[in-house]
Amino acid sequence: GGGGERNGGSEKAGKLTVGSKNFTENILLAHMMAILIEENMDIRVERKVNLGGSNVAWQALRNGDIQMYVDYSGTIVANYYQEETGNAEETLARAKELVERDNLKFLEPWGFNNTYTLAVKQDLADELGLETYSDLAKVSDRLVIGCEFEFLDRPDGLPGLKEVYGMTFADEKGMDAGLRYPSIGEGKVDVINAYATDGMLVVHQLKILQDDKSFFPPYHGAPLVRQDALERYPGLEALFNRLAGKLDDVTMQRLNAKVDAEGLKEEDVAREFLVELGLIEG
Amino acid sequence: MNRRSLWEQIVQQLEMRHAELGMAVLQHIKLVAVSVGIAIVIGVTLGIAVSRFRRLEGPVIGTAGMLQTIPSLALLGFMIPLFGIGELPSIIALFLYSLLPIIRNTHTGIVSVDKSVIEAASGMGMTDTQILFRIQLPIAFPVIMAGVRTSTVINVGTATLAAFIGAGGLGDFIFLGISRSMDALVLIGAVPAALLALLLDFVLGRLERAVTPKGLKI
Amino acid sequence: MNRRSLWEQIVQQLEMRHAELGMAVLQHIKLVAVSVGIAIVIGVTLGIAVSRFRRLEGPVIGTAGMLQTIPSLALLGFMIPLFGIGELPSIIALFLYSLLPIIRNTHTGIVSVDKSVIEAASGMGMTDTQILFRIQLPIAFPVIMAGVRTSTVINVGTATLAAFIGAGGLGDFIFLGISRSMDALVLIGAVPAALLALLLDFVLGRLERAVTPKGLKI
Amino acid sequence: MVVFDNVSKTYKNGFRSVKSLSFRVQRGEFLVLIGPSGCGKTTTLKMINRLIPHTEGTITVDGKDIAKQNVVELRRNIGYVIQQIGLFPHYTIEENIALVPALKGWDRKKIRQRVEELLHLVGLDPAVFARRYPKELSGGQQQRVGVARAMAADPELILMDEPFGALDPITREQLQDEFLRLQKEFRKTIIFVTHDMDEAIRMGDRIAILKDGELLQLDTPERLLTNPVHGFVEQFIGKNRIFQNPELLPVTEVMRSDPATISPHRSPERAISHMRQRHTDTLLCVDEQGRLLGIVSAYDLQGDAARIQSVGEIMQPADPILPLEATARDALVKISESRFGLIPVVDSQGKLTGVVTKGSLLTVLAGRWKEAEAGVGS
Amino acid sequence: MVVFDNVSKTYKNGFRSVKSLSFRVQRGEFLVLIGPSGCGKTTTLKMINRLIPHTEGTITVDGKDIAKQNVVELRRNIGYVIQQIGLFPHYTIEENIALVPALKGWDRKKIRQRVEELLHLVGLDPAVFARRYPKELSGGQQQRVGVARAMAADPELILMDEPFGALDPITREQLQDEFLRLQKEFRKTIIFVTHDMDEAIRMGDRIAILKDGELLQLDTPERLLTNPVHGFVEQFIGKNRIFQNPELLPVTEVMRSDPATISPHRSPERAISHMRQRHTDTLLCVDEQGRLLGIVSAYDLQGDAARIQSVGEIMQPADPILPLEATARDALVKISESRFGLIPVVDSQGKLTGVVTKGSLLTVLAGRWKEAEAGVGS
Ligand SMILES: Nc1ncnc2c1ncn2[C@@H]1O[C@H](COP(=O)(O)OP(=O)(O)OP(=O)(O)O)[C@@H](O)[C@H]1O
Ligand SMILES: Nc1ncnc2c1ncn2[C@@H]1O[C@H](COP(=O)(O)OP(=O)(O)OP(=O)(O)O)[C@@H](O)[C@H]1O
Ligand SMILES: [Mg+2]
Ligand SMILES: [Mg+2]
Repeated sequence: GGGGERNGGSEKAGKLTVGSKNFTENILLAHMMAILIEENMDIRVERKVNLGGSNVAWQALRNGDIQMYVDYSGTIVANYYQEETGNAEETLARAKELVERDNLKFLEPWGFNNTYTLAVKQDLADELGLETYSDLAKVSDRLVIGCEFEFLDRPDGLPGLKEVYGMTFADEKGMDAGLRYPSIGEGKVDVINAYATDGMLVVHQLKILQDDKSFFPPYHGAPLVRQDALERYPGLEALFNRLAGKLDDVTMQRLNAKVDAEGLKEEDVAREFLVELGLIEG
Repeated sequence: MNRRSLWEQIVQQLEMRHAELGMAVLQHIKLVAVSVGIAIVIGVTLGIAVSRFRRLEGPVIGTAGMLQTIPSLALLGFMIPLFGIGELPSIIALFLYSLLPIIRNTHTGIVSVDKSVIEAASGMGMTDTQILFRIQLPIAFPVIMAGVRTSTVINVGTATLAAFIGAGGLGDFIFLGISRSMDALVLIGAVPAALLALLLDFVLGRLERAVTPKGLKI
Repeated sequence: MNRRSLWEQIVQQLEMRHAELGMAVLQHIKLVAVSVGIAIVIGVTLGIAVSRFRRLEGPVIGTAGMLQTIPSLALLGFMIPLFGIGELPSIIALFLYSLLPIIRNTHTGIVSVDKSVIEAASGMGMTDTQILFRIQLPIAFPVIMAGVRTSTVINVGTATLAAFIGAGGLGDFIFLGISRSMDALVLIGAVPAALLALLLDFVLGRLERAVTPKGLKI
Repeated sequence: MVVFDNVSKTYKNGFRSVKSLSFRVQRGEFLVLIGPSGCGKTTTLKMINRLIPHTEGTITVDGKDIAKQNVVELRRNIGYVIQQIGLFPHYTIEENIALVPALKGWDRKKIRQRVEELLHLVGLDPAVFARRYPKELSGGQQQRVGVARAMAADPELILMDEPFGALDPITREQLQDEFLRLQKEFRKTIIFVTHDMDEAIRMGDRIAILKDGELLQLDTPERLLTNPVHGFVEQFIGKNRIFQNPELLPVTEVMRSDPATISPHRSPERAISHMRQRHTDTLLCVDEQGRLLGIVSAYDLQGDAARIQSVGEIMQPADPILPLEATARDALVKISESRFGLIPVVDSQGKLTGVVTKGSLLTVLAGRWKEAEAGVGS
Repeated sequence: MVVFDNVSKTYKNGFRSVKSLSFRVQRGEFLVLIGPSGCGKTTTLKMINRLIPHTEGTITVDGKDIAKQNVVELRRNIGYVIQQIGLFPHYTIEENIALVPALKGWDRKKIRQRVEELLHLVGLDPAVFARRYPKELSGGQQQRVGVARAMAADPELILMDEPFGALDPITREQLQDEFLRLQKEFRKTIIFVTHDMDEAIRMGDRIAILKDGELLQLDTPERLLTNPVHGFVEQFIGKNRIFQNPELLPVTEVMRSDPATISPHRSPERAISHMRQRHTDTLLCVDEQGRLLGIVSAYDLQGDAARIQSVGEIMQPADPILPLEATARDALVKISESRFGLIPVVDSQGKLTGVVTKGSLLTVLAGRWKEAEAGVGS
């Protein structure tokens, strides 16, 4: 980045580190944050993208190894602070409140809700006429579900689903997030848990089923930033808020798919989108 | 963030999950035992082959080494189309990861046997095979066992990765704990794994001592 | 699912990411070199200590073994509060994972040296330290090097995990590839890692041959 | 049984340790290889069982070129005692010896018997040693186990590389005796490396002397001792060897071949003047064919000279006498029994060929001793 | 320098390989340990430098109890030749020898010189062997390097365990000579294990004979040979040892102590009758104090008897003669020079104490030979 002069050097030169978790969307969003800073402020940005999971990013942030990354309201409430989640507004408010304890700030959500969902192969859905979770529950005793470990265990994951919808899968396989898609692709499992904005859904032609009883909590994504960074660089919060509400689920899915399916570089996709929005110059 | 102390959490989790934990330990042992068992057979065989035919050394040890560099997730991923998910691909992956120390130490152990002993043996008309089984392998036994024990212990650690591909074992607890930031869960998985490694190493050590002929002991 | 052939994808990714790839390779080498370097120093020292004071054998080799069982994610996770993220914790973790084969083979190599040679050496009044450095270590050198080479090769594989903790290296490519099911990305990371392992093993083999005294060669 | 034809060995560093060796060992023969340290004895031995490949020439065992034979087959029928002993450290003494018979598929009982038999043969009590490990034995005990092991499967041909080098003379002699007995009894062919000339002389049907990889002489011990073809051979045998081994020296070497003789028909006066002339006080009486009849001494003559006509009347029977094949040792042993201080030597027809006197014996023996003394400085 | 006081060694399996050994080795002394295989020689040697800890008694070196001494210190000043040779396989010959001097901090040039010197001493050409590795040497060559290595740093006390066991007689004798020379010149204390009695006799100031871990006799070679205190010692020495080593037999053992003598003042007639009486043809002339004056022979007498008054007039000077300290070997060598076939033996005052004749020599030598022969069967 070299847009320092554009701001007339009003900011004292410094350094910020942007982190991300290890999935496409989070990496894309990290690049967006980084590019925004680079193009608008006289700050050197270091990218520590692709950290090994929520936990690593979360700890790195609190340590000060990174100053910001994008996290999700539900994750903050349920995972980091292990509290009950509520509806979208409640959860968001609670998340904002909670992170203040750790001298962090959860900024305005950028619009998408990367919530959990369940997906099946399109042809299986056609064959069994699956549209909703309730449809799935009826045939679930014939199906095998593959999901991340945490989904298998969290009360707001599979255990809760089984309770609310009365699902009883023939087998439940916990596995690494990255292996869910090849597993369903090769027909080794029938159902997987997915995120609503996953680009891989497009790649593998999976059908997302409807959460007809609104079981899953909301996962609205927004930058999670250290207070001290915000104080040191006062323009930062406003800069990120320019993206608030600009990224809906479909847009996010489209961007993710550019990386996952077309194999484009995360940074390029991020930059292109920011240009598209007119937030930076092309 | 910890409203309960770590110890309380561990007790709570253990109450909830002790049955699963028992299953996971058994499953872990099974994964390790089967994969190391096969690795010993194949690894020792390859080690022998390599020490017999020196030109095999590069290819065999090189391949075993390259296998080590493939990250487990990648290896497991490549295996899904071939072997699906669950135990089978896990065992195959664990087996592949266990080969190198066994092959290398078998090879080194065999070629380090005192030349005059080999000369005496071949001078009395023992075939290469007889020399191998009756002289070289027994004398190289401590070095080979060093490889096997290293391999087994590493394998207990690697076997946690079976969780990635739905084969269960102690990795389920550990990775769940990691992704949920629950140190209690991580410990519930990691401590038995460490104990298991110690136990297996101890058992192998005993076995080594029992099988090593008295004449070779220090 | 692949609209482009694997080869085309690889070419495309390489075009886009070749600069990063070069950096990643260098970073990977750095991680491996530093961690293995430290592991050789500490591991050989511990191996020596263990062969000198036999009662240390259990604790030292046991601890090194237990370290192996801690899954890298857990180990890295535990390290963040202590060392943060990035190179330092990665190198520490890689170092810890590299110890076992080096310690164990150093120990085995030293105790396998022919008794009459040791007797001659101590009979001529060499101190234990002199015997160690001038007799035992040189003669045990091939066995120790087997451990070092095993360790290095495994380390090249393990070093991919540094990606989890923001230390870069080839793991970045591999894990991105895995989470996106992009074999091209996986290969772009895995192939250089495998080649690196082969290269390091080859270099160490050359070194071993160059340093092994002519009198010990077969 | 073993034939070397122009065999050479050149090591990789260009060093030629064995040079154009040609010799032939008969079935049932005991051949000793001897020579200074580094002369190529071990190399020669190891080329026979192909532990060291020869680089030129051909070696045949039992008529078959060893280079064209299956190497295991070849070695299976050759016992081998390695110079470095090379016991298997992980096997007990018993197991070390039992190994080849077990590989040959002997049944357990037979193996057990054989092991006991061999341990007794090499002077180790099975009750004490059978279950020990090699490191629990002394150097000489280990060496003996090595010998027992080589003989375990009763091979036709045995190669032995300094097999008794670490043994004290008593144990060594016992083993040598046992070995010779066995070899003669079962007609084993043995090629035996030693650096001990006494052992070579004692054991060898023939002895090959090597130096710098070359065969200097291959001959029976007797011919080697009396007829060394080369200065080095002589030196190597040792100048005082004969003195130490009078049984190797033919009596002809210590006798005078011009004994003072007389016909029994001669007068006593004639005899006395003959004695004075010859500076002797005994004369040997012989008939016309030169056959020995008896002995006349000056003392007897002085007493009876007046009373008799011919010396035949007071002639005493010659006893002891020695045949031509006798050795200096026989002469040594018998000379003190002799009343006259001399022993006539006769051929198979009874013809007198010489006489051994104390003087002639001592002259030869002491003469060799003096040579040896002179040789020390050189 | 080295003192054993009631030293025993019991192995873990309960076997007692050395039993209550007590002896004392003087500075500058060459002590040989000898005995049958497995008698405890190596054990005894290794207890001195604490390679094997003794289980009872005390051993002192240079007045200090070795058990209380720093073990490295102790060994640094003791050279040690191990029975198994034990060369360092990863070092060249040169490096093997240079190791201890290097550890002691000698400067490079001195070490280099020392290595060359030692290689020459043990008969290996530095140009050929210095840069070879142990495995490229023959067994005997390796053994010699082991000896050179033990001597490298010029220790006061050297322990040698069968150091020449793999050497041929010529090389061995050269080394023995060099060693004796060095030892006498630099007053080294050497404890030397061998199983070769000839070597023991040749090298040892004193010889200790061990059997089953017990010390049977510790004595000078001469006393051991002439005065074995134990049947086993005698057997071990070998009955025909004396015959093979006439230099070990005092001349008094082969002389007659009642020579026929005569005063030079006596008449020739008296001399002739004395000769007849004593069955001899030579008389030794002695004065009143018994001092030897010369020799009278029957031949001389017979020619001149009429012409002279006393035998003194035709008495010949006695030459050769032997002193009392002479050995049978001297007698053997000189007897053939003697005109009269005899050698008078005189004490330091010139008094005649005996006479060696061919007969007396042969009787003794052949007598021992016959004993040996009788002994073979037993
Ligand atoms: N580790 C051991 N355990 C039990 N007995 C042993 C052990 N080592 C040696 N011995 C026994 O101790 C005795 C003495 O052994 P040592 O090596 O001193 O004999 P040696 O006199 O040197 O014999 P050699 O001339 O054959 O070398 C032998 O009978 C041997 O069997
Ligand atoms: N690998 C080798 N490379 C070069 N030269 C060698 C090698 N092995 C042996 N030699 C040389 O070959 C010669 C013959 O060796 P060999 O072992 O046959 O001697 P040897 O007659 O058995 O002697 P010894 O009585 O000392 O055992 C020696 O001079 C030795 O230095
Ligand atoms: Mg040899
Ligand atoms: Mg010994």
